[in-house]
Amino acid sequence: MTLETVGFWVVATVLLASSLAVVLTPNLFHAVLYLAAALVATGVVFLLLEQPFLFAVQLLLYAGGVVTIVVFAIMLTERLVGERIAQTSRHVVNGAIVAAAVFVGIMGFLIGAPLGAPRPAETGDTTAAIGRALVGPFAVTLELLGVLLVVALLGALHFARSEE
Amino acid sequence: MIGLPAYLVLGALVFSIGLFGVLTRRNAVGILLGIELMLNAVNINLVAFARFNGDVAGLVFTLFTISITVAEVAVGLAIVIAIFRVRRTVEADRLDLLRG
Amino acid sequence: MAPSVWLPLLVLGLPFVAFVLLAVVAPLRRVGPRAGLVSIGAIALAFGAAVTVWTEGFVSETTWAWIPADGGPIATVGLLVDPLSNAMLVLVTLVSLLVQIYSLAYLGDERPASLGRYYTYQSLFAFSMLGLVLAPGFLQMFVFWELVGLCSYLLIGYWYERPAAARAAVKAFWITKLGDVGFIIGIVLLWSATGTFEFTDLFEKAQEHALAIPGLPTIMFLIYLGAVGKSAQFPLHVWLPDAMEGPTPVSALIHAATMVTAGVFMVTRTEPLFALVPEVLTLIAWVGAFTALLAATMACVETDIKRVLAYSTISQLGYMMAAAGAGAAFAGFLHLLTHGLFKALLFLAAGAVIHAVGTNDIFRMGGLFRAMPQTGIVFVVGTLALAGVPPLAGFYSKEAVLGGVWEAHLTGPFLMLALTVLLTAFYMFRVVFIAFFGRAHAAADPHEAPWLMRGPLWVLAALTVLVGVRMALGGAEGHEETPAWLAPLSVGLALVGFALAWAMYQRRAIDPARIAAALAPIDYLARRRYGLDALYAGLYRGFILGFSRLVGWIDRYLVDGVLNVLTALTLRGGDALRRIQSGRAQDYVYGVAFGLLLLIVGAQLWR
Amino acid sequence: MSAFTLELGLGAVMLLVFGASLVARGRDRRWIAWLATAGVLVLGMLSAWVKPTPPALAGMFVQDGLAIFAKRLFLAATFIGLLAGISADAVACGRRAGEYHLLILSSLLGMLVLASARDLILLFVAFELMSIPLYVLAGFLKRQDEAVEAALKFFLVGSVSSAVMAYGLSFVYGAARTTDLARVAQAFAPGQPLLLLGLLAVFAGFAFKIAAFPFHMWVPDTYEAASTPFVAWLSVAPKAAGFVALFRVYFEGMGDRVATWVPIAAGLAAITIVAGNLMALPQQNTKRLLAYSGIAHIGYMLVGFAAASASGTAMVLFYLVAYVFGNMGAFLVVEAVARSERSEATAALRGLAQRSPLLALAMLLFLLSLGGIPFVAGFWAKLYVFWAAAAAGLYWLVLLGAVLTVVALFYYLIVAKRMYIEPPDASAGRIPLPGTLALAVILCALVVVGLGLYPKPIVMAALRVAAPLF
Repeated sequence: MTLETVGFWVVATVLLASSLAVVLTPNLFHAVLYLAAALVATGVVFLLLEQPFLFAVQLLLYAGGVVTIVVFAIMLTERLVGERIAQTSRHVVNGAIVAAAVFVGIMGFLIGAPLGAPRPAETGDTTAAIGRALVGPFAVTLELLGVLLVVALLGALHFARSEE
Repeated sequence: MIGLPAYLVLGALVFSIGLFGVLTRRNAVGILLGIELMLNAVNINLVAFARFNGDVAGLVFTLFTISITVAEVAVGLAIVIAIFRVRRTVEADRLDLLRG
Repeated sequence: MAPSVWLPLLVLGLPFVAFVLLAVVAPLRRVGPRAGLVSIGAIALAFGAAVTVWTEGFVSETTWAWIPADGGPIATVGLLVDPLSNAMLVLVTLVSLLVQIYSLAYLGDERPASLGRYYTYQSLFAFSMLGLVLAPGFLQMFVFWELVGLCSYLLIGYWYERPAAARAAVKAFWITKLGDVGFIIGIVLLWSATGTFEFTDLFEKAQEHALAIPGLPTIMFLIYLGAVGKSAQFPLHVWLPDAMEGPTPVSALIHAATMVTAGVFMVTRTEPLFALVPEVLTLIAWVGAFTALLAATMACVETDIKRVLAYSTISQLGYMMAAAGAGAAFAGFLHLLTHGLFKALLFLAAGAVIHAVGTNDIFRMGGLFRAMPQTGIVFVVGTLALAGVPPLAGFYSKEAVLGGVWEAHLTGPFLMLALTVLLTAFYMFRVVFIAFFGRAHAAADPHEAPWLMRGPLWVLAALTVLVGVRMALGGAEGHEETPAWLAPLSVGLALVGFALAWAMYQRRAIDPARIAAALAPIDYLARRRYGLDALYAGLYRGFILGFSRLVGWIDRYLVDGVLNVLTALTLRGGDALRRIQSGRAQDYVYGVAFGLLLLIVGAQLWR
Repeated sequence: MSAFTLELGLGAVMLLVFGASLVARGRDRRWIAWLATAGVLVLGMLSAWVKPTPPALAGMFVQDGLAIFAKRLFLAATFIGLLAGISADAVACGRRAGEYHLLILSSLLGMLVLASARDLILLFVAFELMSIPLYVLAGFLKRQDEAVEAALKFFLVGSVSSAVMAYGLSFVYGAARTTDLARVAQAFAPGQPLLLLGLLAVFAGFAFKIAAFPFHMWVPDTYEAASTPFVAWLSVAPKAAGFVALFRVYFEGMGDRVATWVPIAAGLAAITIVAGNLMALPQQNTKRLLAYSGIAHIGYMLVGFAAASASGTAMVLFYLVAYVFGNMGAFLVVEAVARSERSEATAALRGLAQRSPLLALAMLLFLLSLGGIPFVAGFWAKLYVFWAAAAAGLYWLVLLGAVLTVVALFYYLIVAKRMYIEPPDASAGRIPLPGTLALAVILCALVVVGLGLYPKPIVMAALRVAAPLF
């Protein structure tokens, strides 16, 4: 068993455990923290796949950004209502059955897939390649993403603004 | 060596757990967290495929999905706050003025 | 453009111009009678043109490309002018003209605005019906077919404040639509098999035996379904009696003389195609004959004068269809024309009666012949024609139909139709005796209708007689000679029906002296057979009444019921499905999850 | 002219509107709405001169006939939607006029790019750019209970669908080893189950956008609660975009393998037609009724999609044009009536024929078009898709669709009956109709009647642009 194999199993366990915790814990605040853990674990998965740049993005943008926004939102709503917000689940069995069915459905396709090819050796600096792609063929896509982010900001502002 | 299928199964599991959260959570913020997990599974898939295919486009794709997710969450939370202001609840169960 | 093109175009265009004028120029529509004059003027001119077209015997086909596709248009619009359409043009414009004149007095009490609306619809209807008649292809025919259905819907619901009228309008539209679905599917299938909608192309192909496409019987059956709905054939006949909720002139025009015959016209028009599928033709004949008998039995127990006429219309449509099914389309078409005259006459006369006494119930009428002799005379003329008494128009056409069915060796339908001859005479004279000769009701003081209404009645009565006399003089022109025993048989059957009606309803008249004086020998015989009278009555109650009650029950609870149940199930299904729209966001997400599962499972199954 | 003319032009309009909203003062900012409308009108006219160009950006962005056809349709629909919105008081023209129009325009930008995208990443970004503003717009009246609730539902269902779609895209990318759709099509072969799985999940995302059953559930609630001019636009433009993208992803360059989609699309079409029509039956609110009937229409378009042929695609394009104008027109009439009656119930339409005959006539035309009665656009649309499906051998689907048109006519006729047969309240007078709304209704009515009488140009154009896909 190589170090990588051990690492994968550890990370996978952490990721799945914290994911389950996100959807099961009754405390909303804790759920957010578990989400942060799951996102960090995902980042570590990226590291296992030799993508340090994406690990950084995941950590900063995703785990940092998303979790901060969510915490803000929770605190804002809790301040408005003046009490702790708990969260409960509904129809847990139904949800579990449907989610499991979807998983089985996906596995049904995965099992028959020809995926035996081994991992090719890492070639060159992927970070630089990403950068080149972003300003090369994906430049227009990137610009469109910029518009999207501005528009999302505009929309979020519209809702969050309390004046009028 | 861990092969590609392991990563894909991991992704599928996270996706299903996220879906489970979306289906069962009452609190709108909780549902959002479930959606986050589902999108996270997408990223695991993309990076794994990119690495095993030796192709950079998947990594670029990951960057885009991460950014779009953040934008989506921002809008979603703003809607949750707006709904909280008028209805004083974020329990998605109780928001059923519109139906039929 | 040759007159054989522009004259028919004029016939078609005039009502359309009237419609557009009335629809767009609101001030014109709001002053009711003047709007009526616009419409009447247009249809009168169209009638003149139609008569010219008919007497000149124009024949032409003109088409313009309409819907494009790669490699030539897939559909055209145009005019197909031939003896068939020429005769229909005259009938449609004539009855429209008379009905519109008649309506001027009949609906004189309406608010001007709604009278304007009425004439707007009337013009639209005339245009649509003429367009249907002149259609050179299935697609144009279908378009106008739908338009006449729409006009019928609008006119049945003319008195919208009556819930029954609104309900009847919806029912009529919906049930005819059921047939139309078959019609359009048939048309599209025929088109995808042959690549054309044009009648001439299709007939040529039929001639060259190039139409041996698989499933042709199914296709023609689907097309026939359209006729089943429109021409009120069993089991889609249930809408027509209810359609009597509309104003009586509308019933005369649309639900007797013109629109309901569209199905017969269509089958006649496309006869070369139906000739390729004998099994469908046989079905048409059987259904037609059964419809004729069924409707006649129901007419026997109906007390609403308009509904009696409605059942009689269904019955006569059955005759026409049976003739078409027997391969004697010409006879059916002849009956269509003569029936258009005398049924319009009967409806308009019934309208005059209703106008005078204020009720549709024949048992609350009586002795009307004395109060309104002119209406009485024309009603009797119409009744005689419908009963098939020579030398009136109905006799010869019915003769031709019966002959055609006999020639085709369709014994079952023939027997049903022959029995219907008897019943027809019976139920029509039943109305005559009860309403016109029975005990007068003291409360009402009926009087003759104004001239605007009587005029059209006399015109139609005169035509009914004249056409009959013309046929009598012209002999068996145009159709094959019928067996010699047929004429005596059908007249005899009609007489039996008449006698039955007389014995049962007239015998109880309060003024037997006058009737006895007029019909002394028969009265004498009937007195001698007093015992038989009771037997007749017993037979009638036991058999005919029982049978028609049974049929009525089947009609109400099975045919109508099945349709109602279907409607209810559909509505119930809608309500049940609506419940999944629970309003909760997560349930909506379940929708997405189930959808995804559905896709996955579906793909695994079909992979 | 560059391949990006329309997109760049739209960007310029957006900048203009943005600038305008910075300098705007006061409560009435109608002029911003006028600015945006005029901008879209100019772009619409400009699009008449846009010609197909070779693919740009290494094949990611194609400006072919299909893209141009779709873009003209989006621009026309947006123009009419904005025109109708000008007459609205609070939403489109108040203090938030700038945001409102920027959101609509950015969604439009997403649609324009989506019509041209032939790269998975560009496709996804464009799809999200189209969707995210819609969530905000649905809840734009953020003080209203129903509006925010509808926005939340729309958002939750929408983002779950996006997640499913992105998950699918990841498999498509992984199995095809490329994000280039042209090469995805080549890689699509038996023995590639992951690609099939990916395309199925992507299909689910599109099915949400076009609102096929059972992905439709956000539709009625959102339509009922959001402002009507916006709903009129929402009910047509994004769906048209969704269909165009479906054609791109599932048909373009697939060759014989398109047959894979036939059973799936046919099944989805069947349940969508049945569910949409049945659920429309009991509705008392005109907007909900139109929402469900719109779902049924999506089913009919899926019938054309299931034909998986050039003619089927062309017929769906024609159906889209007929549906865009018929449906928008119907919603706008509801808006006119609702503004005067303060009610969106079908009962509010009672006696409309006597109150405002022309408005009632327009509504009747729209309903007849939606119901598929001859002489108006919808008839050809239905006839054409049925024909395409029959040509593909899907007779059972044609039969089912035809039978359910009867059900559809039933509820359309109920509305027509309310307008034409039932009497109005005694006190009710004419419906006041603002000029811009009237113009929008008239435009829709003209197109519906014009296409009904002479569908040739659009049919030919649709056939022309659909042919190269196969």
